[in-house]
Amino acid sequence: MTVGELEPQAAPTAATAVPLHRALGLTDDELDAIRDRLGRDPNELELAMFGVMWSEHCSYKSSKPLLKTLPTRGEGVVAGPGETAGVISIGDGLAVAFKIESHNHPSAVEPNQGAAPGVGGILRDIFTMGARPVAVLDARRFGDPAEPRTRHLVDGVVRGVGGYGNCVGVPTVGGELVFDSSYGGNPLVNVMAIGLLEQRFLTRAAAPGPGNLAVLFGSATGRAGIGGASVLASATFADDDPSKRPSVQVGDPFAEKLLIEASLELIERGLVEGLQDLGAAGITCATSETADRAGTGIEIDLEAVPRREPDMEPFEVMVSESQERMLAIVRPERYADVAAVCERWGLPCAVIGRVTADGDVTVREGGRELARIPAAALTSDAIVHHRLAAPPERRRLAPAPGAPVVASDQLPERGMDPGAVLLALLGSPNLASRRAVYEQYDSTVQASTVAGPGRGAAVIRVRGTSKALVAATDANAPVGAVDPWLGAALSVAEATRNVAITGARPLGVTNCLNFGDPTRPEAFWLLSEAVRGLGDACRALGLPVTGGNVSLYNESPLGAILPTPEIGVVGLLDDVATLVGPAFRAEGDAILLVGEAAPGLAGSEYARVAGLAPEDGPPALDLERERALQAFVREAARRRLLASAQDVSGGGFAVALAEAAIWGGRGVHVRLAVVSSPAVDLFGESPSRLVISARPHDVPHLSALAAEHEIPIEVIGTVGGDRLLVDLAGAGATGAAEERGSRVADSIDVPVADLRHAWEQGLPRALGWSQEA
Amino acid sequence: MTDFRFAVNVLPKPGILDPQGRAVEGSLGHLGVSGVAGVRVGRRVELTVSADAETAARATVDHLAGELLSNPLIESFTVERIG
Amino acid sequence: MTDFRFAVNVLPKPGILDPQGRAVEGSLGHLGVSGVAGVRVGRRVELTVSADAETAARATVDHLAGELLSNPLIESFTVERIG
Amino acid sequence: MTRIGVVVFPGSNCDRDTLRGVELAGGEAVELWHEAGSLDGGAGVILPGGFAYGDYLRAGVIARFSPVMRAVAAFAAEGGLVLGICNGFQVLAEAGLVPGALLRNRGLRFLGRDVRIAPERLDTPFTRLIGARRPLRMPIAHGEGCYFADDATLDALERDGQVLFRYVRSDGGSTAETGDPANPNGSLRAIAGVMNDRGNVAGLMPHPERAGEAILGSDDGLPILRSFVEAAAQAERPDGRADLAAAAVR
Ligand SMILES: Nc1ncnc2c1ncn2[C@@H]1O[C@H](COP(=O)(O)OP(=O)(O)O)[C@@H](O)[C@H]1O
Ligand SMILES: [Mg+2]
Repeated sequence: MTVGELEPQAAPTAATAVPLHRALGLTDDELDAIRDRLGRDPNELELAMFGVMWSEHCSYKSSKPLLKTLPTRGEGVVAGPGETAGVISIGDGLAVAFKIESHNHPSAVEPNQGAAPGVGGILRDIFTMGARPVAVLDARRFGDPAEPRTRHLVDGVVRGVGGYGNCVGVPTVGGELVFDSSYGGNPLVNVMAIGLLEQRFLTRAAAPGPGNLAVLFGSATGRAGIGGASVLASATFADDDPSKRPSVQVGDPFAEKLLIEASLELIERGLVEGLQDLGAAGITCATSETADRAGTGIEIDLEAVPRREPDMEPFEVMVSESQERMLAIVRPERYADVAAVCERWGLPCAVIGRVTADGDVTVREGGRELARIPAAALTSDAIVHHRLAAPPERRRLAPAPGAPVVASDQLPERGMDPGAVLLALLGSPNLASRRAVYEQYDSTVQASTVAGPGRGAAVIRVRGTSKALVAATDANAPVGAVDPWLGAALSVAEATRNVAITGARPLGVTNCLNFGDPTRPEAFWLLSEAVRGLGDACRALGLPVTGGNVSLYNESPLGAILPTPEIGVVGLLDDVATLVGPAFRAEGDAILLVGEAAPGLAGSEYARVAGLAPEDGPPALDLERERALQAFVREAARRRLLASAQDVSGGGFAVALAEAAIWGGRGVHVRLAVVSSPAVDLFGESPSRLVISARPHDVPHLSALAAEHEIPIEVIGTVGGDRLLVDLAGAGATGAAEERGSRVADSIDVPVADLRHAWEQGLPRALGWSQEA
Repeated sequence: MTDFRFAVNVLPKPGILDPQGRAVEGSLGHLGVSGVAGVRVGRRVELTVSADAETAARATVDHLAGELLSNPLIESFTVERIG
Repeated sequence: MTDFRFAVNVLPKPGILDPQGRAVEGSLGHLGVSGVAGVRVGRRVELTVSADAETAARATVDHLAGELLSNPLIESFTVERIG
Repeated sequence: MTRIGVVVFPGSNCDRDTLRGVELAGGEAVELWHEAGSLDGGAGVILPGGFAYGDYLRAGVIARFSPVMRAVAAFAAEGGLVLGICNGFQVLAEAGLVPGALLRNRGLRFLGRDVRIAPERLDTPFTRLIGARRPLRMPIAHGEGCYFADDATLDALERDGQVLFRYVRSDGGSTAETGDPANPNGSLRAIAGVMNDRGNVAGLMPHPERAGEAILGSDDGLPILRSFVEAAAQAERPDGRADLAAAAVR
C-alpha cells in the first residue's frame, strides 16, 4: 500500500486529555472491537499497531464492502485484488503486473519529498511479485495553475517524481495532468506502475512454513513517517523534540534501485518463499499481512531490526515507514545465500524473526514479549464500517445525462468564431501539450518505449516477442461531480478506448479512488456510486478489476475535491508492427468520423473555458455501443485498415481532429454535418467516438466492418495541405443554430502551425514557466 | 549602505535520512580512507546583502534562508557572516 | 583517538557559471527581497574524523575534499573545524 | 565475436540496454561488475548510463573510485577503447579520462527528449561507420549534461579534433550555440561528446543504445555502437591497438 497515506488524524497535542486510542485515530467502538478480538485490553504498543492497521488507508474499513462488488475474474488473471498487484498472463510464459496508488496527502505537505516515495512504493508493489518494473504512468491533479501555491506544488511534485523515477531507471511513459480549483488544497498524486515477469517467478506476499525466517533487507529503520502514532512519543517523553520525529520521509531512489535488483535476483534464484514490501504501517503491516495470507504467525525480535537512529521506542520500530525496505520469508538453509545477494548489492539484511504456527504477530524485545495480536485481527478481520450514503442536494437539480439544455449549445462570446474557440481550447491548461512536464522524466530508459508520453496511450514493447503492452490512465472527475456513476463509467470507457484504438486488447483495470471523508453521507454516496459505475463499465466491457487503491479524506479547508476515480488500463498488442497511432499519416487519406455526437456539455473542457455551469447535464454513455466501438477499432487495426485512430475526448471532435493534424504535421479539409448544435458537435465530449484516417481504397472495408458492429461511420474529408478546414453543414449548422440564438456562422479555417503553437505554448504559459530550452 | 557577505549552511535535520551522506560513507573504503563517520551532505549558499546595518542584513538572510534556501520540514540552517 | 568534526565548503570557482545561484537571484523578486547580490550555491559536507591529532584528521579531510567532495576543475573548497 | 565489457555500477540503469545494444551492433556483450579487478578479456569497455551511486554528491564522482575503474584506467592507458554514455561520460570526466566536466543543465531541470547531433569527424573508433547519416536523432535523459571546460581547453579540443559530437538543429545544418533550444543543456560550443587526446576514450551524453531499432523511433545510434565494436575487433588483432590510436589522432 502507499506509504505515508495515512489519513489526517486528530492533532496529538492534547494527548493527555484525549484517551490514547482516540489520539491514535481509533473510535470508542473500534476500541471495543479490538478488545473483542483480543479478549483483553490492548497495551500501548498493540494499540499503536491497531491504530495504523485499522486506519482507512490500511484496512479499507469504509470501502471494503463496495470493492467486493467489483468484477475480478477475467481471461488470464493470475493475481487479483487482495494481492499486492494484479497479474495477468500475456502468453509466452510471461505476465504483466500492474497497479495504481495514491500519494496525495504527503505531496500536499511537501511536494518534492512527499511525491517521490510514492513512486518507490508502487514500484515495490510490482517487483515484490517477481516482476521487473517496465513503466510508470503518473496521474496528477492540481488547483488553478495561476495560483503560486499550485505552481509550487506542480514544480515540486514533478521534480520529486522525476528525481525518483529517473534514478531507478523505469521510464515514465504516460499519465495525466489536470487542473481544477477543487484540487487547490489537496492535489492528487496517483502513480501507476507496470512490470513484466516470467510467470514461473510469480511470488506471493505470504509467510508460509513455520520455522522459516523473517528477513528484513534494504534501508535501516528510522523514525520516518511515524505520523499519527507519534502521539505515543509525546505521551512517553516529557519534552519531546519534534524535530526528531519527522513524518516526512526522504526517498532514496538509489537504495530502491538496489532493492529492485536484489529482490529480483532473490526471486529468480528461488531463494525466498514469500516477499513483501514495507509501506504504510511498516513492519506491523508486512508481518501481519504475510502471516495472515499464509495462515501462519510471525514472531519478531525488535533488537534484531537494523536501525538508523539510536533510542527508538518499540512502537517506533513497529510502525516506522522508513522507505526502501523488504520483508523476505526464507528457509533457514537458504539464509546464507540471501545474505550474500544483499551484501553484493550493498543492502543491510537481518533475520528479525521467524514464522510460527500460532497465527499471531508476536513482538519481542530480547526475552520480553511486548505484543501479541492475531494476524487476522490486524488485516483480514479488521473492522469494517457500513457507512451511510446519501445523494447530495445538487444531484436533484441536474438533468438526466444527455438532456439537451438551451444554455449549453451556445458558444461563448468569443465563439463567434469557432476557430478561435478551438485555439483557446488547444492552449488551455488541461488540453495543451504536456511536454514541459513530461520532458522532465526519462521516458526512454530500458530502450523499449515505442510510444511515450504525449500522444494517447503508452506503448512498451515486450522484448523477445512481437508483442507490446499498451497502457493509459483516465479519470473524468467533472462529470463525476454531477453524476458519479457516469463519471466512473466514462473514465473506464475512455481509458479502455485509448488502449483499444492502438489495436490492443485491454486486459484488465486497476483504479485509484480519490474521494472525500467517508463519514459524510454525501461523500460516501459519491464513492459508492462511482464504484457501481466502475463495476458496471468493467462488466459491460468484459474486463476484470485486478487491484487498486482507495484514498479518502481528500478534503482541505477549501472544500472536497471533485470525486476522482482514476482508472488505469493495460492492454496487449499481439504484433507491435500493427500498432495504430493517432497522427494523420499521408496526404490524400480519407478522414472518417466513427460514432455520433450526443448532447450534454456538462463536465467538458468547453464548458470550463466557456464558464458553463455543470448542471447543464453531462453526455450519456451507452456501454454496449462503447463495447462495439472498441471491438470495431481493434478488428480494423488487426486487418490493417487504419492509417490512424484518435479518440474524441477532452475538447471534443475539433480538438481530436486538430491533434491528429498537429502530430501528423498535415492539414485537413472536412465537412461536418451538425446534428445537434455546433458547440455539441465540435466541442462536446460525448463518448464512443473516433476520428480515424485510412487509405481511400480501405474505406469501403471500414464501412462494412462498422456496419457489422452497428457503429455509425461517415467519411468527412481528406488529409492534405497545411490548414485545418472544417465546413459546417447539416440541419444543426448555421441557419438553425442562428435561429436558436447560437449565432455560429463560420467554418473553421486555421493554419496547422497556429494550432501547434497554441497547443505547445499553453502549459508553460499557464504555469509561468520560462520558455527555456 | 554597506555590503555584508553571509553564508547559509543548510543541512538535513537530525533523524532525516541523508542518502548522499550514506553514499559518501559507503565509498570511503574505495578511497582507502578510514576513521570517517557521521557524514552529512547539505548546501552552502553565499550571498551579499546591501543594508544600513548588519542586523537588517541578517534579517534578510534569515528570511531567505527559511523561505527559499532551506526546506524547514527536513532541513535546518545556520547563518554565518563571512565578509 | 579523538573525534574531530569538520565542515567542507565547496563552491563553484569564480568564473564558472552557477545556474543555481542565478536561479536564486531570479526568484528574489517574488519574495519581495532586494539588495541581494553575488549569490553562489555550493555544497557543505560535515563529517567526523577519528585520529590521534588534529593535523592527521585535517590531512584526511583535505584529501577527501580534494579528491571526492569537490571537482578541482570547477570547484574550490575550504575546510573548517566545527567540533 | 568481439567481447565488449559493459560496467555495472550500483545504480547503473542503462546497463541492460547497452548490453543489448552491443549485441545488436554485432558484439558479444559481457557484464563487468564494479568490483571486478579486470576487464575479463574485453576488447572494449562501455560505461553505461544511469545514476551510479545515486549520482549523489556529483554525478559520476563516487563511481570513479570503484575498483573496476582502476582496470578501466589501465586499459585506457594502454590504448584500449573506452566509451562512456551519459552517466558513463560523467564518470569518465570525473576520473579525468576525458577532458572537461558536466554541469547541471542550464535550465536546472532534468531533460528527457530526442536531440539531433552531428559527428565532427568520421575517422574515429566511435564514428567510423556513421557514413552520410546526418543529423543523428537519439534521446538524451540527464540533469547534468552541460559540457564545460575553460576556453583554452575548448580551443585545444577543437584544434586537436577531440570534439566528437555537437548538438545541431533539426535541419542538421547549423551548430546549436549555447542558448539555442537545440542545445538542450547549454553545453559550451554545443559539445555533446568528446575524446581524450589519444582518441581511444570518448564520452557522449545522448544515448545511442536507445536508438538502435526503428521500432523505438530511430536507429541512428546503431552506427555509433557498430563503429565501436568494429574498432574493438580491429584493436584485438596484433598491433591493432597501436594502429587504431595512430589513425584516430590527427
Ligand atoms: N479501488 C480498488 N479496486 C480494487 N482493488 C483494490 C482497490 N483498492 C485496493 N484494492 C486492493 O486491496 C488490496 C489492499 O490494498 P493495499 O493495502 O494498497 O495493497 P498492498 O499493501 O498490497 O500495496 C490490494 O490487493 C489492492 O489491489
Ligand atoms: Mg504492498
